Amino acid sequence: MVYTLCLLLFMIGLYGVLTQKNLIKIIIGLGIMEYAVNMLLIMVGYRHDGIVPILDRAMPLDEFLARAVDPLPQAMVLTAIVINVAVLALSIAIAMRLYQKYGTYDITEIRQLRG
Amino acid sequence: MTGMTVIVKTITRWTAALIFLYGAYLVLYGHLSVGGGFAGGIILACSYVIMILAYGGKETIHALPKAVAARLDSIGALAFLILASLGMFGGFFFSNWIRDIWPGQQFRVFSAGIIPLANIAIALKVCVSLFLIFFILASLRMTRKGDKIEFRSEEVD
Amino acid sequence: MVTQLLTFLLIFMIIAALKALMTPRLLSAAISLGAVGLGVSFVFLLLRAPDAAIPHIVVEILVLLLLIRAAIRREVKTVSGQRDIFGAAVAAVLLLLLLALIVPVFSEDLSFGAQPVWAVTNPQVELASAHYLSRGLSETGSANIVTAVLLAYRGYDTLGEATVLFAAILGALVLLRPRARKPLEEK
Amino acid sequence: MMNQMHFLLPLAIAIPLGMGFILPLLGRKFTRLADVLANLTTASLVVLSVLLLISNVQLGKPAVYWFGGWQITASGTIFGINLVLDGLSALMITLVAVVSFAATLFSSRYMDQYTARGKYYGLFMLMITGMNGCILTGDVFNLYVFLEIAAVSSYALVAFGCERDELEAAFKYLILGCVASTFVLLGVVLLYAQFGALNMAQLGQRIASVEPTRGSILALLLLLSGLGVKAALVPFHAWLPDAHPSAPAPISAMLSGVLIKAIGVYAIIRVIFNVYGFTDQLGMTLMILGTLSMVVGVVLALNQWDFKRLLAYHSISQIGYVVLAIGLGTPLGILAGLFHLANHAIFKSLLFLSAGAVQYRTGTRQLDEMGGLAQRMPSTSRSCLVASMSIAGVPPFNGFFSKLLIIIACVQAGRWGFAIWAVIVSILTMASFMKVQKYAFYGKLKEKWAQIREVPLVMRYSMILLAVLCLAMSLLIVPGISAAVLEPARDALHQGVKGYQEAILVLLGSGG
Repeated sequence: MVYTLCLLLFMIGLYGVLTQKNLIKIIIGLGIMEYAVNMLLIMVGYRHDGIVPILDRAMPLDEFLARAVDPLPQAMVLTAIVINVAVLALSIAIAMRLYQKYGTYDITEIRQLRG
Repeated sequence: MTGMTVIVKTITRWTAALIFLYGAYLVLYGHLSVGGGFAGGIILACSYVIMILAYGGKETIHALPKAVAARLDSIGALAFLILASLGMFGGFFFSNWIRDIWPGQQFRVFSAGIIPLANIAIALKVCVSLFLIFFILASLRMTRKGDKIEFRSEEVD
Repeated sequence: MVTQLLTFLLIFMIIAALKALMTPRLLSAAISLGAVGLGVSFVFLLLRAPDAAIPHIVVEILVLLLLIRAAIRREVKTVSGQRDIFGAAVAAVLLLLLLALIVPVFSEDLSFGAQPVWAVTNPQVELASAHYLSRGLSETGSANIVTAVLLAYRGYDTLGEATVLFAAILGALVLLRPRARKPLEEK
Repeated sequence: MMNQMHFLLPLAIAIPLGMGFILPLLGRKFTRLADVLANLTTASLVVLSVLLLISNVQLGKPAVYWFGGWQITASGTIFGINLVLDGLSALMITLVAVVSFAATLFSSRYMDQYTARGKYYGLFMLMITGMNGCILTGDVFNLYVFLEIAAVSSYALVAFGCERDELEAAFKYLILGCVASTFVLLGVVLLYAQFGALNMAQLGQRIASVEPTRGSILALLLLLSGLGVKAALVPFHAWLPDAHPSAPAPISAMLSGVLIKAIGVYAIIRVIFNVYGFTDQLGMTLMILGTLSMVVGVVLALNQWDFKRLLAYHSISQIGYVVLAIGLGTPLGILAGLFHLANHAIFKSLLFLSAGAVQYRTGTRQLDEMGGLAQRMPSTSRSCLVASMSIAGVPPFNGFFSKLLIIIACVQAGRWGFAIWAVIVSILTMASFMKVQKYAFYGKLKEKWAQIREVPLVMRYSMILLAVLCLAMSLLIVPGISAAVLEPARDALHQGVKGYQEAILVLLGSGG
């Protein structure tokens, strides 16, 4: 169920990227897609009744091993988050430059390349 | 961008300092508790961002000029790369050679060899990067003159 | 309990995402994206990933600020022009088909909150994540296993990711330079 | 000595990465210094990659490097990231290094018309880093990360001139590229969720140990569609004809010459041959995609009058050849495909550089506005002629041999239909390039071009270097030379999953 909803969110983002006509809205759609994938990654790493994968002195190692959630997806998500923010920033920069050139964010008016 | 009122500025000065401290804590204790270079670095960037929001770009740029920030950005990234390359002393890139020499005690700050150092490098890099992203995108001026849109950032290099 | 909360959060996020795409006003679209991002942070916290939740919420705020300040404060406030209803419908149908294709794989083959499928059938093999958990502290000295993975075991990934950020900044600096071309000087 | 060479492996990433961080620091005053440093970097990469190529031949087996020394454990768990150098990756990094050397050489004068030289070279170096990282890595998540490095820097480089069409092309490229990357990441997540591993060899082992499940097939489809966008195979090619012509010429050369191969085709064949294992259905899929790209690309190229856009469509078409040949799955097919891939890297980058040289002097990309340029720009014209004959498949240039091999491989495998398509496309390609030569370089010199001069010396050198390579690479067909360069690359793929796993999972118990 949770996976289904998460994938639905992914598809909503993709739908936005495919159908929106406004640069900012396309970027927003892209953001939604990326959020959905990040969440999926964390969900994959979750274990029932899990605890945070940070050791402290009070916790015996056996219990920690049995209960801690998977740390690898969390590290991957951190990487993915930074990549996403980088890409979003770059896309906003391009969108702003386009706005400066065309005076609009509407993609139907930004059409020079054809063929 | 001009600044906001005096009240906002005063409160911002205090909160920015607190946020900065919290970010620094996250960086330094990243290997022992929640946090780490990224979380800390981003929060450090946040303290600059609220300063931009409250004081306006002109004043913040005195605190950290764009050219200096761009340089720090390179230096932070380079520091991490050099740290990784120094691992060659331990035989491999990214090998934790400091820890081989000086293992330290578990659950103490000085216990993880290059990890705290790498955290600091990453934090510097991430902080400056996000500050720069925010600064160059938010401080951009676009003014419409007839059909043409003028376009300039506050500092030209 | 976690599952119910998660479902609730996800439905909230789906509504926010739909709102972000449907609303004609750019400002409310950006704020709706912020709501989705907030939901993501809560999900991270709920699923025991505070290390991801803290950066995510801060990054989310920054992106929201960027979208609002850098993009919305222009003359364009709303989306103009008519929508291409036919194209949108086709896209929606195609995506729903794709969803119908993917969903069974995820919801039937993977079970939420369990080990990877392969590990259940091959319990004798130690997975990489089990190795991190059991030996992370002794091998790297970092009690925070996520940090250990990020900076020791997979430090190379982290270097790569810092590089992506660097490339994006460099790209933004390059794109927003006031003058891109200059006349050629003959020598 | 030679079998210790794989300790140099991380340098292929560290050198351009370090320079990528340093070069943006150089401001306006140090433009020439930036040129020199960038050229030195790429030259050192050429040396390094040739060393690695030689060491790979001498070692005779893949070399593996584990970051941080986190090697495979006794129980067989892989928890670190590794770099793998086998015949194929050695060939690819050599190609990247050679083409980027030519491109930096060309840039050192061509980029005079743009500002921000240091940042340009910085992005350039980061793009090389991303490609080398993709080529050498043995880990799927790491592949995604380096894919993004290469992609993000190429988005910025496409928009480098900040003109209207460049920005538009870059935005389109960015959006499609990001969607593609997200698909790749989704595929990686799905693989991890099922198999709990990220290392390619380990994944391959675990995928083979169970019956093909829906999950693993879906993950493959996601990876293929994501990487297919990067490789601009036909249903996913929409961004390429805009993005490649819009970039500055040296960047177009890099994008068409190596980027779509390093992060697209190479990643696809790595996943198919070394992780999943080649099957007939997969081969058929590749062949159909390849033929489609081949035909659609060349047909769209026929009525183009924009020089660079025409070249971009031909890139799609030539990539189709590569994918078709590799999809055959026979030893000869794979060999021919890789040979063509290498050749295409050289002649397509040369073509883009010469288009750039023409644009540098005349300021136009429209073929019908040119004419008779051979009289005024003899070196450019001659190198362009060499490249045109290579791509059109005229003997004795390299393109002829690889196309011939592809057609022979098709016939040998009994795929007559595909062979016929390959021949037809080859004829159409030749027609298209005869048009280019006729309108751009031969015919009557137009009045307005009477005063133009040949491009500066370094730009000429870089084109001549590639033109010589166009001829020299024909030698790769000679058995002895082929055994040193192409056959190890072929074997890396043809030995499939088994060979790859043996190199990483078994040998590495002992050292490395």
